[in-house]
Amino acid sequence: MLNLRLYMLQRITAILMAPLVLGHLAVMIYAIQGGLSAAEVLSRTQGSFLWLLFYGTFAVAVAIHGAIGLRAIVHEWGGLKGVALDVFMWVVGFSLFTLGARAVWAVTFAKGLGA
Amino acid sequence: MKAASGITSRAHPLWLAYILHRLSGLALALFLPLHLWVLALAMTDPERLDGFLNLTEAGAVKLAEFGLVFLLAVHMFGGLRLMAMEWLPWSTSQKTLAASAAAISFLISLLFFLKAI
Amino acid sequence: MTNDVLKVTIERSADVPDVFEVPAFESQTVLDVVSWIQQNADPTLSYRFACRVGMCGSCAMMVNGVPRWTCRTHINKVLDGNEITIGPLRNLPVIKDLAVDMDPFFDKWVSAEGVHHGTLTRVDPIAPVDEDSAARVEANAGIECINCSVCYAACDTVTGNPEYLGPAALQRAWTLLNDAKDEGRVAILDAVSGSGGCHNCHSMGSCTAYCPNDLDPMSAIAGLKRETAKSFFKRGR
Amino acid sequence: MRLSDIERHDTDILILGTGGAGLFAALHAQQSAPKGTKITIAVKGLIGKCGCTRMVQGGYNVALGGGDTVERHFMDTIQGGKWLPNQDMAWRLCEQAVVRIRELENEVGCFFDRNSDGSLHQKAFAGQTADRTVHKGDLTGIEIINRLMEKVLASGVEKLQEHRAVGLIPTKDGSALAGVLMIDMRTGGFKLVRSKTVLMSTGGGPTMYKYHTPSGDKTMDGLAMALRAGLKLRDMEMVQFHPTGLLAGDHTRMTGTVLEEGLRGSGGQLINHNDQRFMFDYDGKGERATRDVVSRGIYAEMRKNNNPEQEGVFISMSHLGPEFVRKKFKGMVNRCADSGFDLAAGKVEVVPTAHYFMGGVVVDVDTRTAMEGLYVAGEDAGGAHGSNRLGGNGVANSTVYGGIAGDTMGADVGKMHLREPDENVLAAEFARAIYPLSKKPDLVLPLRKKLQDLMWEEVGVMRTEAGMKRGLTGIANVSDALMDVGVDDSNLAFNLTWHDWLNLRSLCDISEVITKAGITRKNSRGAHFREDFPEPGTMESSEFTVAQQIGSEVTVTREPVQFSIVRPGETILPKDAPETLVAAQ
Ligand SMILES: Cc1cc2nc3c(=O)[nH]c(=O)nc-3n(C[C@H](O)[C@H](O)[C@H](O)COP(=O)(O)OP(=O)(O)OC[C@H]3O[C@@H](n4cnc5c(N)ncnc54)[C@H](O)[C@@H]3O)c2cc1C
Ligand code: HEM
Ligand code: SF4
Ligand code: F3S
Ligand code: FES
Repeated sequence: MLNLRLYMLQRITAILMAPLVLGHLAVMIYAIQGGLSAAEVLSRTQGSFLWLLFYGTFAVAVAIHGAIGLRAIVHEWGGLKGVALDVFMWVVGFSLFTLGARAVWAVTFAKGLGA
Repeated sequence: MKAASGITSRAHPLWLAYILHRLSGLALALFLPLHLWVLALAMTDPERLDGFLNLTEAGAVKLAEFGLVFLLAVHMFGGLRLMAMEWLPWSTSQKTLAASAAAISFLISLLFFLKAI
Repeated sequence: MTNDVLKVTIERSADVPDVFEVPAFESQTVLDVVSWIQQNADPTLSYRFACRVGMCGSCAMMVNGVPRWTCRTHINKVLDGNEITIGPLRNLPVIKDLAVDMDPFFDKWVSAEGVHHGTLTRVDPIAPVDEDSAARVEANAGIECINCSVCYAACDTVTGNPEYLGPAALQRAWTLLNDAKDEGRVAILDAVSGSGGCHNCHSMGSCTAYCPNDLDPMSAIAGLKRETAKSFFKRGR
Repeated sequence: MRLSDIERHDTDILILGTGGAGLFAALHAQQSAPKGTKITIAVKGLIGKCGCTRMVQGGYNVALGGGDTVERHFMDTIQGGKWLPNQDMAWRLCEQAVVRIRELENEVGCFFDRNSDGSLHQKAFAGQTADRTVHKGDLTGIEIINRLMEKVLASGVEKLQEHRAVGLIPTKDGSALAGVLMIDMRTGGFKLVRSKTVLMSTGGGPTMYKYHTPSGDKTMDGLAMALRAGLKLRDMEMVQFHPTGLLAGDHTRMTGTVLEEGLRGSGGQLINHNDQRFMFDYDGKGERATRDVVSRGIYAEMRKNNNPEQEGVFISMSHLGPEFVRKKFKGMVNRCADSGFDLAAGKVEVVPTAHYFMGGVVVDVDTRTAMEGLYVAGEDAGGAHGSNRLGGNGVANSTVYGGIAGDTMGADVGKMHLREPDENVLAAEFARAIYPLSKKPDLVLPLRKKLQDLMWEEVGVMRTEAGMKRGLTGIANVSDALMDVGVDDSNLAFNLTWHDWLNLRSLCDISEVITKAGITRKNSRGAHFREDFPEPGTMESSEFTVAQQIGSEVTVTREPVQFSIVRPGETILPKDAPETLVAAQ
């Protein structure tokens, strides 16, 4: 159920994510030393446009990538097809994106926690 | 029994790499909403985020996190392997590539795990 | 192997396995075992074969859960103790017992543009071809496919995705794409880029692992992915 | 099952069989028939996946210059056939092969092996005076049939797969063909397909011998149908044996399958059970002699040995170096290994094996028969090869004449119309096909084995009058016994045992004709060797046999060969032409 366009989108987002994931992992490994705290996380990310870009790209990519990926699985293992399959993909993509965007916003520019 | 023979009859390295990639992708996709939800808490309820993050000290959560990082590593290297296989001019060494990708990802996650303790 | 009797389970269509005791012989293929049952024990057993030497690709079946050409599979190679289970090929509709309808496989072969596109005719001289050229080597790699459907049965993507053209058809498309005599480049790339096209392949490699002729459809499909990706950037589709 | 259950179906051009002949006919008919002509293909197996064209290994004979000429190809064919071929047919074969090979490469998309300069690679089979055989490795047939199959599958012709033709149904006056009765093997139901023109290209197949090479679906159905329809069959005594068939016991279908000619050509040795080479006792060329000579050498050696435990002889390659053998004959080495034999380093037991049938329906050079609306091409048609077919001429013959048949039917179909079948013949053919369903079920296989042993012993590589007479009696016994063997009729869908029965029916009928024709030919030519008449007779007065069933009796007569192009002792090659262009090995 993948045509060339979906395939390319999945690969492009994957390539995009690879360095981001590595970066994320590195930060995690670094951060986890000495335990995690909200303040610690947020102090790093709050107000940083770069982090917004970093995690924002990630959120967009993962939404596209995950949606297409789940689409394949749901088709092959779940037998979903036709319009239902497309609807599924869009719903997943949209939800992933909303969740992601919310989270990224939360850790960067959302108000409520003074630095 | 049937499922078991269904797997054993397919169990060659590339198929295992495929199933690993798929299951890790699936698990990531299922975990991601959770992960994002937790992060979003930062906006609405920072205390709960802290409470949650404190949990990371507990062994079980650590293990779960190790698993997630492992998943991410496995999936990423599996995906890179796949794209290398598809797009780089063909070499017959894909099986070794698959194996080494899995090994590297395992190593990385192990590193993470060791550091975390 | 010192068994004189083989315990053979035949998985007939409606999940009713039949068990037969078949005398063991020194040179005996899976096809011989199936034939023995039909000729001596159960005359109603249906299966298909033609050439009996691995050239026609009509005798493939699932042997202990693995797709194989049965005429060239020595029984000793697949015997589990003295037992063996034989069923109809996966991923194709069963006609009766061990005989499947191969039409979907060939329909897809044709849909993948697996047919020569040429402009030369019988009045033209035969085009010289450099057999050592990279493209020809690539084309020759998959040319000995006997369309036995073993790869098609091995592929789980085919199972889950009825539209998927499958390894053999795509390999044929790749062969043609590399054939200097073929002029169907655009048609082929379009055919393998659709919703059942090469991009559905997850490179699980069962096709290559089980092809009885040691062909490598997985690599052929990778080639198609490469070419279509290139054309994606060039042509925007 | 009742007569009224027969489904009726109409078409314009009906093709039986999908070997080289059938598939080419389908393509050509499409090109030459008027627009809107309906073309239907009916075949006993799956399209392109059954029959022998697919099993062609060595290659395709065609004169493509480099010193070789159509004339030379023709002379080799006539001499190989020991002056028995129909010369006009042989000429057309050689001449059109040149067109067909271009068509295969350019239109159908085949790719044959090349020389380093990019031109087609050609080699010489035994009996040829030029490097003439075009090939794709040693799997030439797969390339030819796969490409043809694709074209035909993509062309949208009507497909009747796993439809077995069981009877030719003529019009009431018997002068023309009305249609063909077939069994839809998948359901067990009957179909009468009426057609304006019908090509029979079911490919003969001498599988009534204990050892045989052809695919399992070939059981002389076409010739048996033609015989019942009263058509003349020629050269029916001419059965070609390939010298090296695999011997692996009578419980495996691998037995009889061919070990390729190239093994002997490149130095393979034949060794008897006393570990001695013997072919030089029979011929100065040793293992490199022609198929018929080597087959007789092996057969004689086997008879000398006369030990049922030590049946065949061995082919040994190991002295050439196992590595070399493994590389050069990869396919053969693998195939032997799959059956548990080591061709590269060990030795493999072999026997002569029935390979090709030179006899067939009498046709004109356009594939027309004496019956209006019926055309015959490929191995089913007699005449082009005479008493012996050169290696590489078989697939050339089926593709050349298949194409011609397609063109001829395409041209004729406009003038023809659907005809009313003779309902009496239809009823008789139907009754014949369902006959075993009313009898008490029993095993068919033992009778087939009996026939195969009999034909091998009495009407095989070497023949005598007494032996063939014993053969006739034996065939009659098997034939009668078969009529007492029934088939369980509880489920007729894909009922192989029913088809085994029908196969054996065809084989019995044609075995009788082979034997009768063999008795009639009182000399030795090509594939037909009479121990009691070892001489070939004078070429000038060459005759071919013609068998025909009148009433229920098969009679065989002889007709003189027309030397329409060249007379024995003469040649159409230029005076100074060298004897052979093949470099001595
Ligand atoms: C192992 C082997 C190797 C050979 N190698 C060579 C070689 O190297 N060079 C060469 O020139 N020749 C070779 N030959 C000979 C060559 O294969 C044949 O001469 C030629 O292919 C015959 O073509 P055909 O179309 O007449 O018949 P086939 O290709 O045999 O086709 C016959 C078709 O008719 C169908 N059929 C049969 N009965 C019925 C029925 N009752 N109803 C409907 N359909 C029916 C069959 O299923 C099949 O599809 C070889 C033969 C064999 C067996
Ligand atoms: C970090 C870098 C990543 C890379 C390089 C990557 C790469 C890939 C590739 C190449 C595929 C295609 C597999 C195929 O067609 O068989 C794929 C599939 C998939 N990915 Fe990722 N991925 C990454 C991250 C993620 C993440 C974070 C998720 C979580 C949502 C994810 C979820 C999936 C899913 C569900 C599939 C479908 C699996 C399948 O079809 O078998 N991936 N990935
Ligand atoms: S690629 Fe191999 S397994 Fe697949 S159809 Fe061709 S020969 Fe059979
Ligand atoms: S098994 Fe199937 S998924 Fe691709 S690599 Fe082969 S076609
Ligand atoms: S019977 Fe032809 S491949 Fe097995």
